[in-house]
Amino acid sequence: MNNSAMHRAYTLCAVVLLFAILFYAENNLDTYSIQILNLVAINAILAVSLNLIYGFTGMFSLGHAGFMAIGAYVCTVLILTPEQKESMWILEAIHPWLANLSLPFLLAVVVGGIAASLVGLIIAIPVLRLGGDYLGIATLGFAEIIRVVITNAAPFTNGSLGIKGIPQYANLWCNYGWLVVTVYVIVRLLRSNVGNVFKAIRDDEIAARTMGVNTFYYRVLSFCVGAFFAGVGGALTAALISTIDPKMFTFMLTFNILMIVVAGGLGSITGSIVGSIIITFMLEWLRIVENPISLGDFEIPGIPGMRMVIFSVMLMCIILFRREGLLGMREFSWDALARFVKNPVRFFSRASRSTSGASGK
Amino acid sequence: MLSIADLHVYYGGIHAVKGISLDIAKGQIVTLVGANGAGKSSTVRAVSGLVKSCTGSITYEGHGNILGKAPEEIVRTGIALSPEGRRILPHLTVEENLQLGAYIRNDTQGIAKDKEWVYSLFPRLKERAWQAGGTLSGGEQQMLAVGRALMSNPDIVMLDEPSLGLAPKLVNEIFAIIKHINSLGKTILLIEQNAFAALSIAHKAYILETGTVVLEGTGQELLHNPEVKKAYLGG
Amino acid sequence: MNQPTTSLELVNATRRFGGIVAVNDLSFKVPQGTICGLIGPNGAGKTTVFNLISGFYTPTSGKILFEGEDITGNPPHIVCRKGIARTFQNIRLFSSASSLQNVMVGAHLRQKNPWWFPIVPFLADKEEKMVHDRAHTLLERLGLADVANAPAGSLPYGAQRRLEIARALATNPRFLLLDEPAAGMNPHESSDLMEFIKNIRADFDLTILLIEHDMKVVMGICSHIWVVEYGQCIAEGDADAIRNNPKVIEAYLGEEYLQYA
Amino acid sequence: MSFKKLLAATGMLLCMGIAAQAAEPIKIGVYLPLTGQNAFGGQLELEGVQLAHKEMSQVLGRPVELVIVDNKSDKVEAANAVTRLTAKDKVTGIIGTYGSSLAMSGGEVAEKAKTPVIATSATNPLVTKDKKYYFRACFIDPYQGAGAATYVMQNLGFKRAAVLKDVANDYAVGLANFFASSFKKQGGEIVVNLNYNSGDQDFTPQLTQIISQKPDVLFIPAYFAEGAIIMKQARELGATFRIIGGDAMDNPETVKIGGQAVEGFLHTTFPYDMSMPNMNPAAKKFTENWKVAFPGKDPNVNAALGYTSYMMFMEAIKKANSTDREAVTKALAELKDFPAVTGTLTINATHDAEMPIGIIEIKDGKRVYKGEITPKM
Amino acid sequence: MMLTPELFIQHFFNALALGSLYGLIAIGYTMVYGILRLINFAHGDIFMLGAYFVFFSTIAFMPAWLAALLVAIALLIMFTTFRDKSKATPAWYWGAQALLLGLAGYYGFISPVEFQPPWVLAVFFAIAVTSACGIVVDRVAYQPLRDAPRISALISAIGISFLIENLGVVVFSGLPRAVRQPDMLVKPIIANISAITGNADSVVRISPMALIVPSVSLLLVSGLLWIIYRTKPGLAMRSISKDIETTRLMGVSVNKVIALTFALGSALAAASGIMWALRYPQIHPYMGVLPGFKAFIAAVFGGIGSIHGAMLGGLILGFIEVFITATFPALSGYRDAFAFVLLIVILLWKPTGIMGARTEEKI
Repeated sequence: MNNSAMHRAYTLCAVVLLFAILFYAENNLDTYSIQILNLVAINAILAVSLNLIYGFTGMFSLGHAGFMAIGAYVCTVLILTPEQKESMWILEAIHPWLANLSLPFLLAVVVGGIAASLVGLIIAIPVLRLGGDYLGIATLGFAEIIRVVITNAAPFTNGSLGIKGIPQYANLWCNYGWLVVTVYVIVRLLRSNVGNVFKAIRDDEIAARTMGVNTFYYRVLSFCVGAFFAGVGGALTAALISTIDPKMFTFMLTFNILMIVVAGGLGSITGSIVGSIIITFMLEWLRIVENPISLGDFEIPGIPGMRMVIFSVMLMCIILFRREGLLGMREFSWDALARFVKNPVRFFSRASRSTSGASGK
Repeated sequence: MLSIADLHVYYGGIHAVKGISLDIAKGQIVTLVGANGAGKSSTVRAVSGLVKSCTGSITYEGHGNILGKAPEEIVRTGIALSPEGRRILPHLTVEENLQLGAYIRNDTQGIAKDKEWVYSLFPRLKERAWQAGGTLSGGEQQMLAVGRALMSNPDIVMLDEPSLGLAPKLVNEIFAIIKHINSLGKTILLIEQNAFAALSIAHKAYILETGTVVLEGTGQELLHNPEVKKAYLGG
Repeated sequence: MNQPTTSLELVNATRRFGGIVAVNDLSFKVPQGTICGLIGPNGAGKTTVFNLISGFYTPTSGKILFEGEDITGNPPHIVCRKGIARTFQNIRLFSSASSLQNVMVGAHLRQKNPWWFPIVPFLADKEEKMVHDRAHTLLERLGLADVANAPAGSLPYGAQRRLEIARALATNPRFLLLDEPAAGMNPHESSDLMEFIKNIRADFDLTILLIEHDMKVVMGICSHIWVVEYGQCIAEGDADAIRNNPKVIEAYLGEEYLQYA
Repeated sequence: MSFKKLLAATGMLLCMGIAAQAAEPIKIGVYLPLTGQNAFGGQLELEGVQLAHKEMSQVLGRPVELVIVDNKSDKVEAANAVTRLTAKDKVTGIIGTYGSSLAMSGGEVAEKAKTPVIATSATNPLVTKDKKYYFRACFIDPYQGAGAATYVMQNLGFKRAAVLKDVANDYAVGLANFFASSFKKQGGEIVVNLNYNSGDQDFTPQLTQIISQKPDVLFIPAYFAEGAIIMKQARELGATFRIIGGDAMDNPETVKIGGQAVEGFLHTTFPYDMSMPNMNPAAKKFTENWKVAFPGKDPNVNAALGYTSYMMFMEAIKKANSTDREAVTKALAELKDFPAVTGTLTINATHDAEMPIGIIEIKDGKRVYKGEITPKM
Repeated sequence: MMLTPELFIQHFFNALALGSLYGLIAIGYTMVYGILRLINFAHGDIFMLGAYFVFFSTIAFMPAWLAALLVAIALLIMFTTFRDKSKATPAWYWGAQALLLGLAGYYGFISPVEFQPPWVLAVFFAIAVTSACGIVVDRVAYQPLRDAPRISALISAIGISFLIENLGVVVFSGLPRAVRQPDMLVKPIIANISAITGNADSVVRISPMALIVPSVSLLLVSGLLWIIYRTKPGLAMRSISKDIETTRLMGVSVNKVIALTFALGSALAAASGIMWALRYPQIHPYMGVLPGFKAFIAAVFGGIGSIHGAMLGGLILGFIEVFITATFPALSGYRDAFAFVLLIVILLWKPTGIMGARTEEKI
């Protein structure tokens, strides 16, 4: 117990350190770096929430973009001023119910998350009876239905014109604050016996049922918690880039998040965070290939579009050479860090054989 | 003809076969007997190339050490396996299952001849030639599995639990046919839980327990061994 | 409780899959506090019986009574809640979780906290600790304390079997179904297992029904044995009665045995 | 190679480096969809920008450097791209982008970074709305929609129009809407207004429906490739009505894809086409340079807009005589009667380029510039 | 809205054509899924490649030597993949190789004329090269991951799909291109159906492609079914889809059969890509995304793993899309949503699709 108290203290210190770094970043880095840092946080929120659903509970869900869309739209409609709404809905007037609704940003994000989670519940009850790939396809279908409905429901969403001029509340503090909340909630859940139940359902649903676990209830629970944070992530995205439209939330977005989750390591929260850092940075860093690179006299002309080519090759390399993802199912823990500091070589040779981490208290 | 030396098989963390050595002479019926999980199936799976992590050596006359070869290569050397649980392809017809058994062969006439031969061994299969494998009864499926293994015209036939789940009458039938096949010159490696039936037709037998050979001898020797009787009746 | 009461009862249970009758009009009564055995050749329908009892299959016809209560058609997790736990023929552990976590999942059933308690600091700690300790105690009782934090999938075979039993015990059952607990064990291990099963029966006040191929085990610990073939009960009685029943010998050991025996 | 020669070479390189340092380049950022669903638009416009850059690679005695950034047809990427250009590359101004929704997300960033941007062909009115730093080299959808409606009404005398639009495309929805409202205001009737979704290639059910309503004219605010296919399928189904489209239909490829079916097709566009009579000098120069740079490829209006945007920046930098972003912004806002490829161009109060609307008709497989109209708003 | 007989007939043929195209693509998904349990996301892009290759070979956009080289490489890949290594190389193999080299040489260096083959040759060219691409995709992205977790292969599939699309943008440019249509395919067939309606001027106009597409599809699918149900490799394919281990025990080299599956699936995708390009004569590097996605949905509700099911699913999807839009024009914006609603309803009703086999997990 003493050990665990110390670990808690460490974790607290790490969070304080994180915010100290943010404070430094906010005052010293340019907006570009801050933008990327913000995206890392949002991607991490999305990846961690998808990992809860897929990596820890074993439900192949491809509905994340749909939940994000709901979170983003609900939050946006709640934080826009009535004047903005009136001037923005140029095709069809905004529905009178929504015209005067207004909530503070933080509350709006939470409501966005709750809305996503409610939709998640409505979807979960019929489709969670399906298993494996069929579940993935059905959730993908639902996400697309959500998108089509948003496109066509102009009085509520302004249709394909989207919404712009959303106040940019999602600064570093907000995004990383939510990331900490997301990780805290999900890690607390996973470390408790509820988490053990989730993992049990993933490993062997039949055995879990035999152990008296109402697997349907827990699957729905995991799905809705994941959907909640996906909604939050969507709301933050909206408030970060200040404009949304239905085309942002296609299945490609879900694939991007899935890519982060799998590349980081399915079933590893640390992996999801590392994955979102690496993939977000890699995408931006690769922009160099699109501009001419001069090596002395010799100049390689920049090829437009080359960035995505190299990105896909790198993604495939990660999967082909580290098929379990960068971290596998390993998780960060202070003990693991201590082992790593003492002997890095041995750490990796040992860690690759066994999974360490979330082991009770 | 086939000799296995110090074979170890691992599944994940489980050490299923712990250093088994066997010798199979040409034209014999050799049987491996033992309880569930004794390592019988793992042994023949290793011979067939179906298990990845195994050590030791499997020397096959004329082919050297065949350990580590892919299953499709092993069949071509003349070793066929009728796997545990029959593994009939349920959506293919009996005819097609047999055709598949002859996949490595290109001699249309030879295949046709062997098919007739298999049908003559198991007349009931002929009646059901155009029925899907999955609709056959357990016994018929077992016959089909044995017949399919024969279709590749192998020198060594390995039969993994051919009596599994069959009515006693059928068990007798199957064992009679195994004896008959052997009399036609095929070497047979037979795996059985039904110890007494197996021992009674075997030239040579090995008794396995938790991955090691605990007894070996001719079939008749073991049949009258009190240890065996005790082990199988819990006396 | 002096009179032996019936713990579990199958009444004319039948289960068909398509045209195949896996369990055919099977009836038996397991008396409270005993260890009973179900034997028969592979494919005779023994595991189907277990699946019927534990709620994975609903009987096509017939009834299943547990302590007098009709549990026919209840889903598995409800059956487990009523006090019936089981193990599986081919071990089904949560292989990536640690042994401790495996047992904790079993103990989850008796937890009362709502799911969101763990999120709030300290709120769930008491119950979590209780579950944790209970799981640990069980692991200790079953001699698995030193592998508590190892992933279940990496344990040796015997330990996995025991862990599966530990997990089943964590649900606090009154009735335990063991599907081939001695499979893959050598004679030494299986004689240990016999002691072990007897002990847990006494310690946890259980009724146990087991499927087993190892005759030594079955004959050694079962007070009552049913022999199943083609989904039907062909013989029943104590070890001696079964051992000398010609029908059993024919079905189970093969006709040839008669010639040589 | 002797040591001396090597030394000399190194020295020369160093000198060159110093010389280059002396005249530090002026950076102009370009953010366009070079990959993703709108890649075609981005690539067309990029060619125009690059052509202009080749033509005028120096201003105020300093070289101009283009920093090209792909926005992947994705809003988040567009925001990233503009952030990068403003914060990391510290560009003087930005050109971009094709696609109004992308421009809206980039615009928000540019506004904060106080960096002037010229949209190439983002025609949604919301793009420059309430923006100090966003300009455009094109006109806006309400204006174009009204233009198309006016032309249909007054020049062609049609009273019954049908609309077929991509409901998932902001450009199409906006333009269709403005066309319809203007058409109705002028006394016309929209007999049927149908939708499809981005990526659809089979329009037969919608077209069959439209044909059965017997309109005089069908308005399709589509991209050129799908527009050409719509026309093809319409003619196959026996449609005899006229078809009219918007600026996104303006591409030489339209005729190639549509073949016979695009005969008689009309579309509104920015007032430039290689077939236009009495071209202004700027347009002539653009056309000639294009033919040299891309032999065998016809110039298109998107490239012309890319070209114009670049030239607008050069003009503004010259006028401001500085690369200060504020000064350039001010100069852009005051840009008046600038001789651009698309005619004499003036930036109005809402930062849109005021210019007449060109009308192009396809006749005998050739594009014919029919003239210009200026609708009353 | 009421459907008149004329409209109904027109819609019917258009739906049939659209549905057959979806069906042909869906077959590729279903074959690969049936064997590898892998959603081959790159399949839509293979379809795109098919359309591009036929475009190149009819427009002579590609230098002749490159075209010839591509065919040579394609055939080489196929020969080496399917060659029986345990036997001596047959003479026909060397003959074919020599012929290829000769052709490549002829087109590349000797022939003064442009490489503008007749349609039949162009189609052959496109199908051969596309099939080879399918095999290469399998080799590069999936074969190394055969025993990896399925999700790794799925991400690899997404990766290779991105790669093909983006390479397409770089190599082909993102600009949509026009495909040359032979005149005979453009002129609609006009039929008078007054005999049915009793109305003298009831006329039906059908595009020739709307007739050609279903017939060619029927032909191709029959050919495929023949391969699968009447030949030895087909037997192996059917067998692999149920039990890889047993199939290997019978001496089947699984990788070869899987390569063949990819080749056949890709050939069908190429065929549908070609017909798609002829019916909707524009191509661009992202053209495969949406049809691929929809075809996949079609494969799922037909029952993934079943070839009949894939074709049926494609047809159902085509009919739904056309007839929903035709009968409820007001809902035309929701056209895509209907496919998904149908998908979910079917999955809830029959969790493995209309013609999918039910699999029960053994406990």
